[in-house]
Amino acid sequence: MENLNSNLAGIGFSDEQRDLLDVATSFCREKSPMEKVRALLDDEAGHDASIWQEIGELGWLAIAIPEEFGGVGLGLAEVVPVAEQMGLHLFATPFISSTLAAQVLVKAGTDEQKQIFLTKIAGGEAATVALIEDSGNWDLGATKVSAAREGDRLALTGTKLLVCDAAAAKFLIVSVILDGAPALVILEQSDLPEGALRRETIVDETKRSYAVTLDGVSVPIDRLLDVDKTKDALAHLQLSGNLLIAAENCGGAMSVIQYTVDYLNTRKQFGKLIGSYQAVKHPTVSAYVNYEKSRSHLYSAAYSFAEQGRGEVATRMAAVQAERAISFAADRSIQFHGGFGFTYDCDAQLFRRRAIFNAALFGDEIYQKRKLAELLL
Amino acid sequence: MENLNSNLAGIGFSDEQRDLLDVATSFCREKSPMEKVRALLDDEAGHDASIWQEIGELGWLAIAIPEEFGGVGLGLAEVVPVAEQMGLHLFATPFISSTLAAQVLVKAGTDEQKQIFLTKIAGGEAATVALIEDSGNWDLGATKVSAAREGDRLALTGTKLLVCDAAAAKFLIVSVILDGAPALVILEQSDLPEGALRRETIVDETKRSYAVTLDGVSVPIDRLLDVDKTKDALAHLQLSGNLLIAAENCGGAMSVIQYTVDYLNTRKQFGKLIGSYQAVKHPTVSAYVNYEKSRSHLYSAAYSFAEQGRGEVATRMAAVQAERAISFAADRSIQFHGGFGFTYDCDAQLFRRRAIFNAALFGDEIYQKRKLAELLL
Amino acid sequence: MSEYSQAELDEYANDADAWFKENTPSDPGFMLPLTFMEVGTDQQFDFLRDWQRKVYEAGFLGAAWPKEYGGGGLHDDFQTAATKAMRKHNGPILPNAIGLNWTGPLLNDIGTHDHKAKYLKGILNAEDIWCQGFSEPENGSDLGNAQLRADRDGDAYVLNGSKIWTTLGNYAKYMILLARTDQNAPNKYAGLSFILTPMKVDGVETQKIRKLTGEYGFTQTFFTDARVPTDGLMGEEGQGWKVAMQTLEYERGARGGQAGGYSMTEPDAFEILKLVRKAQRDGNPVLDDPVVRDQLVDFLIEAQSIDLNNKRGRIPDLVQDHPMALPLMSKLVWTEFAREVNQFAVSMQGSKSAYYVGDPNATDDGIWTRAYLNAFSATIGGGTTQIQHNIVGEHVLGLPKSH
Amino acid sequence: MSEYSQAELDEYANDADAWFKENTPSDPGFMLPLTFMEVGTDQQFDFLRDWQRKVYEAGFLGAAWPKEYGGGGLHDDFQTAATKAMRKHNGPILPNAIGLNWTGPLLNDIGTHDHKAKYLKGILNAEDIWCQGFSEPENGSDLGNAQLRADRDGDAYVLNGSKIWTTLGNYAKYMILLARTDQNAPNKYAGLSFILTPMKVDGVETQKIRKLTGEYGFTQTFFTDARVPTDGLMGEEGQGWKVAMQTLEYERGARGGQAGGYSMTEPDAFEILKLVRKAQRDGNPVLDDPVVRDQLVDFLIEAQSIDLNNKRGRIPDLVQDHPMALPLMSKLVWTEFAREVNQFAVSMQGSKSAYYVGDPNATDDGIWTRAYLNAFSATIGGGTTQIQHNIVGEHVLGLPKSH
Repeated sequence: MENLNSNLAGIGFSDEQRDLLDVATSFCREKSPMEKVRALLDDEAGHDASIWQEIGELGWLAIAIPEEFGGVGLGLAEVVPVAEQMGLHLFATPFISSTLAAQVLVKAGTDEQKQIFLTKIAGGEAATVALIEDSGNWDLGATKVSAAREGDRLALTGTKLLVCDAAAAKFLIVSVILDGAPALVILEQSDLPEGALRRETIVDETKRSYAVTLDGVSVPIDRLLDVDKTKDALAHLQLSGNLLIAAENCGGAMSVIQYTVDYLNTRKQFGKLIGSYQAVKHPTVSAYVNYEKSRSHLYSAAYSFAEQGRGEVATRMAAVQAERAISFAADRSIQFHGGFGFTYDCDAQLFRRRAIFNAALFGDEIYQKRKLAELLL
Repeated sequence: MENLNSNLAGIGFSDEQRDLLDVATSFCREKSPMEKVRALLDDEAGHDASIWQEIGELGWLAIAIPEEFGGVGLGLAEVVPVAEQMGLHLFATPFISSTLAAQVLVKAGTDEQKQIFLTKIAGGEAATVALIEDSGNWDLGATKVSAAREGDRLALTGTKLLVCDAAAAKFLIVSVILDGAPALVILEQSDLPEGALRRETIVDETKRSYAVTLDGVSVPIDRLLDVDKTKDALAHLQLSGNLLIAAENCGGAMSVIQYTVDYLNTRKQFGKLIGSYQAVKHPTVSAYVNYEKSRSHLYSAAYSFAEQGRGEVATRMAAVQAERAISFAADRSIQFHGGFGFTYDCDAQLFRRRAIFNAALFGDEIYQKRKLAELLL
Repeated sequence: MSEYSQAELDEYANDADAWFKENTPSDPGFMLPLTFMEVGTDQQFDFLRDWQRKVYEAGFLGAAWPKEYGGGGLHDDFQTAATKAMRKHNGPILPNAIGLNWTGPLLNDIGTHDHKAKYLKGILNAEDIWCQGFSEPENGSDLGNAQLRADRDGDAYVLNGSKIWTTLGNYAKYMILLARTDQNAPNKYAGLSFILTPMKVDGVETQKIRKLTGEYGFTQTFFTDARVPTDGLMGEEGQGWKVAMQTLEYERGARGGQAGGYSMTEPDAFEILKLVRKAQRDGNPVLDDPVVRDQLVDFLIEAQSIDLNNKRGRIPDLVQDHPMALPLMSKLVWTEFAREVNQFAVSMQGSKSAYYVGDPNATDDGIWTRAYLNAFSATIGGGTTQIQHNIVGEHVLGLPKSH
Repeated sequence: MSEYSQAELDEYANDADAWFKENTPSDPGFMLPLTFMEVGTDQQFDFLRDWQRKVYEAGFLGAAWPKEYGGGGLHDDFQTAATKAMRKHNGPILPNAIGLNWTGPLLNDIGTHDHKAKYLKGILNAEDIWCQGFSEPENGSDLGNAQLRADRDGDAYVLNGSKIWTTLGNYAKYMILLARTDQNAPNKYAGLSFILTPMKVDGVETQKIRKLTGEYGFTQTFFTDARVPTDGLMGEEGQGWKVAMQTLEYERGARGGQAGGYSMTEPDAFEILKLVRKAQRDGNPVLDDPVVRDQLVDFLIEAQSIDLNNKRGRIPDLVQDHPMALPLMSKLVWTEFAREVNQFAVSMQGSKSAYYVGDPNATDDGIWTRAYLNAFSATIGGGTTQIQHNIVGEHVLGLPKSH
């Protein structure tokens, strides 16, 4: 019992979080209106390079990077409001990918790597992490992509899947097996031969992900992250990914609920606004209640993220609740839009697809709950 | 896949089932009006002895007993409509207990035992089965109550719980461990010393169950059922119990739904019949849809009961669906009756309590689903 | 319908079984739609139209429709046997759903000799594709409020307005149309008429609608001073609502008379099991996870519910208390099941659920995600799930109307 | 409320902690109710009344109410600290819930000096038990339709009619009463007045109502020409609806000012875990079953949701978009959670779930089944779950009214 008690987190909100929430709220609303989101669906890059540059200039990529490497020196707690507002507007950028790459470097980069690569991200360059493989294993250490020592170089073999923003990234951090143990290696875009990236057809058309073939890729040994810190870095990455995905999903849930409410307040059937029918109103309220719970979990996870034990419990709970919130809200939104909901033009589908895609990246609800059972019971 | 296909049952309905459904429908309606049910709640016996005699005279106890022992020679499929109608009217009698005792004898009784005891049940005498123990194990072979050979007698030790209708039963069939293996023993009421029966306080006030202390009880060896057939008899008993409980629950679900609908069609709030509010109407429809599914499963289970494999799958599915149907319907009925639903006078609670009690006897939904997973996946 | 001997029926059933075994096409090399609402390309349409004609010409479609109009003139039980054989051999769907399941039965029940002679055979052999024009952009659920005008001018109606969610609208030769013939009727229902309307006339244009799956399959139909003959009127002028309601009863299975076969493949526990048996999540076989097994059992129970409800519906003694209950709840139950089971199938793929139709790494070519998204066509179209609840509540349980 | 230093607060909090540690009664030898709605026997009532008086006299109840009327005159944070200590040491509930949580805050906000002087202290020390008279037999949810008549006669109202679901009605000295003072008002709301009504006068009778648990806890109250003083009027005559709505906001936590402590123990994930850790089902420890573990995680997440919602509600920057959302949904969320988690607890007992309160073999004396059945008092009383959905839908999301 004591064990459970000490594993359950509280909640708090820093001044820095508040400031970032304020600025992200208006910036994302302004830069990612739905017409823009729609226009980018068919765009090969999937994001607007000039806006991405603005984001770099705003310093958002630097938030959770230590000051000595050009960062602001805050933590992921302060990144959460930004990711939440981006999710709310389906704002397509390599922001989460780059932030995750930075987190890996913070945890396991050598001083020299930090100096070079963290500074790049802090300065606004995109990066990403390459983790998932054909096995679908969400345990980030269970990789089959391998690295072999060849003199002072590492030769890689295998394929990574679902590498978000790989084309936009200046460098990728790849999980591999080296000497029988998990390791992390930095690849620069120039290390990849032509054709190594294949854009994948994914359910979330607002995002871009790639299969990355690593056969024949070779990098200098100094691209290897500190092997003694790899395990911790991968654990941190699992939670960081879940936290930021939860933030995106939580924002998305609110957005699709508001979109639904707007329709329910304008569309009439049988002479009455459809929002007046309890069969439509009450499930919409349930969706909203889910969202509010999800937001409480999200900011609790942000608040406790760095704490041993509590942080993991809070983050996995936040991931579960946010996935549920956006999935249910978007599913009901499609339904309650009636015939229009069944069209490509109704935005509800964008959120439903987002939820499916996001669940694939760092473990879905079923996975998180199994982890929680291990932690709590 | 073939395996699954061959395990899924069909449905059919015999003329005998139809005739029994007809007569049971009117008899149960007439003999067990709600005032009678309410009056029996505080009655020590819990059922009306004269009506029980009528049931014996109707031959319902004889339905599934072979003709050579005074029975009709049909099967449990034909008992199902009777149990369903009894459930519909919360008709309190030792009918199910007696039928289950008869089934055990049919499966594992010696010729002599059948001649004596089956004939008694066919003639209208009540009997029961004593199975459950403090461990709560629903595997009927996992008993800790033991029998030891003492010359030409068996000496019993231990306590059985939740023995339904034990006070009304002329004899009880008790599962025990004998020589390290499960066995079944017939106890006559006169074998039990004073104080061996303790009436239990159970959640379903329409029913009567007893703790039966067996320490010091001794019976002649000829009360032992055929040990070679015990395993099959216990398996048959598990399914028979589930089938008849499913029938009771299915009837109960329909009853509590109709009771709810009647209220929704008379009670007004805010100037409108409360049944016109979708927040009340739609869940009531869901409850009703559950019930209809449950009835399909029930009569499929009745139809396929005797078939290896299919029979077990169909019965366990019927048990799951019926438990869900009555539980959900009664839970929502309490809620939708508003303040009145919270009173002892509202009948919804009787059905909700019934569902809880019934789930305890032969394994609840969670248990049945685990068994189904083993059978189907 | 004629008398028959069991031997005759058995022989027919055997023939059907043999024919479908022999003639059911194998994988055409492109993805076939699971329902007639998902026909998105000409390739798919042509393939299915050929298939329907073949089934008809072999004598296994419309077997119970009148012989003089192109049917088989047999007892219903023959068609039931043929459909069973089609299902057993996993035949592709029949595309002319509105004709086979709605228009045909309606014509047989209340059409004139001329109607039947003109339309029935073309429905069966898929020569004449039919579509349905009930919903309008502003009145998706509230069909009684249809505003498309049909103004009588001599022996023609002049049509102006628009219909939406027209399945196969771009392929259809005819539409069953609910139109407003009287602007001044005492109530909204009394002004409606039900008209068999040719689509290939001046002033009728269709525009494809893109579905949430990214594919096509529905159209919006625009009518601009389109002239159609008045002999397409079904029932009297002003009785369109009644006729439309009768039509919906065919759709909901509450009335019989359909030509046979099927135009949708029902959600299938077997298919899900196939997926789950091979699926890996998080590096492990899905079936190793007790929580997943438990959910799967729920779906198998529900799949059995649907199958057993259908079968019980044919045993009058077991539906005496509420004879219309099972047919009226059928659509509600299976459409929601389809949505839920496909959603479950998506989640069973673990990280692979990120992929969509077209990616080489997508499980089963991405059909599960597509099927989940497509499932909304059925929970929304033909009366939303919410409206189905009203129907069961009011028409079966006798609860008061909600509006 | 006065200024204070952190040191003062810390000292008070330490005192409270020490006091509750020392004075929280141990097992009284009979079952204590979990909520003030479940007080079923005199023994329970007397015990809880004593307890409340003790807490008050120690200075840990009403700490933030005005000193001149019996309160502590301290900042709210002091009472919060005291309540926290009470919770930490699992103190029994405080029985005078209507007084402490509804009437008291209302009097402090809009009562006259005379009202406060007369009533507040008796609320705090449990000398004067309060009950609430809003619902009527024919108007359970539709409070605005209250029909109990209050006819003015000199300086008295003459009361005729009946109120129902009166918690502690048989112990109460006063009732907050919603009555109809004007039969001819332009609308149903305008005819209502809110009256502080003595219960121990001629013409007021209470009758116990038996709950679905088999126990008692509510009464119906009958008024027959009962004369009560007009100085009990709160607000103006005809403004009763507004005052009643304000009162409900205290109940829903949407307004502050409550005296402190608690009158219900909230559903508690810890308690469920205790049960589950020791429970056996089907001969095996419940916690060995992965399906049960999965469900349990759901409940723990939900319990955390409730706790975190409460905490987030106190961080203004995190509720800017919908400031009233969390308080308005709170009742909905925790009451449904209580019902579900107790239902789960029942099923966790396996065959033991057959037993009820009073059987020696009942798990934890049968409190889980009783708690499940009692949970309906909260999903029904104080505005049903269905009405709570309307409230959140209309007042937070701005959806149109349903009726």
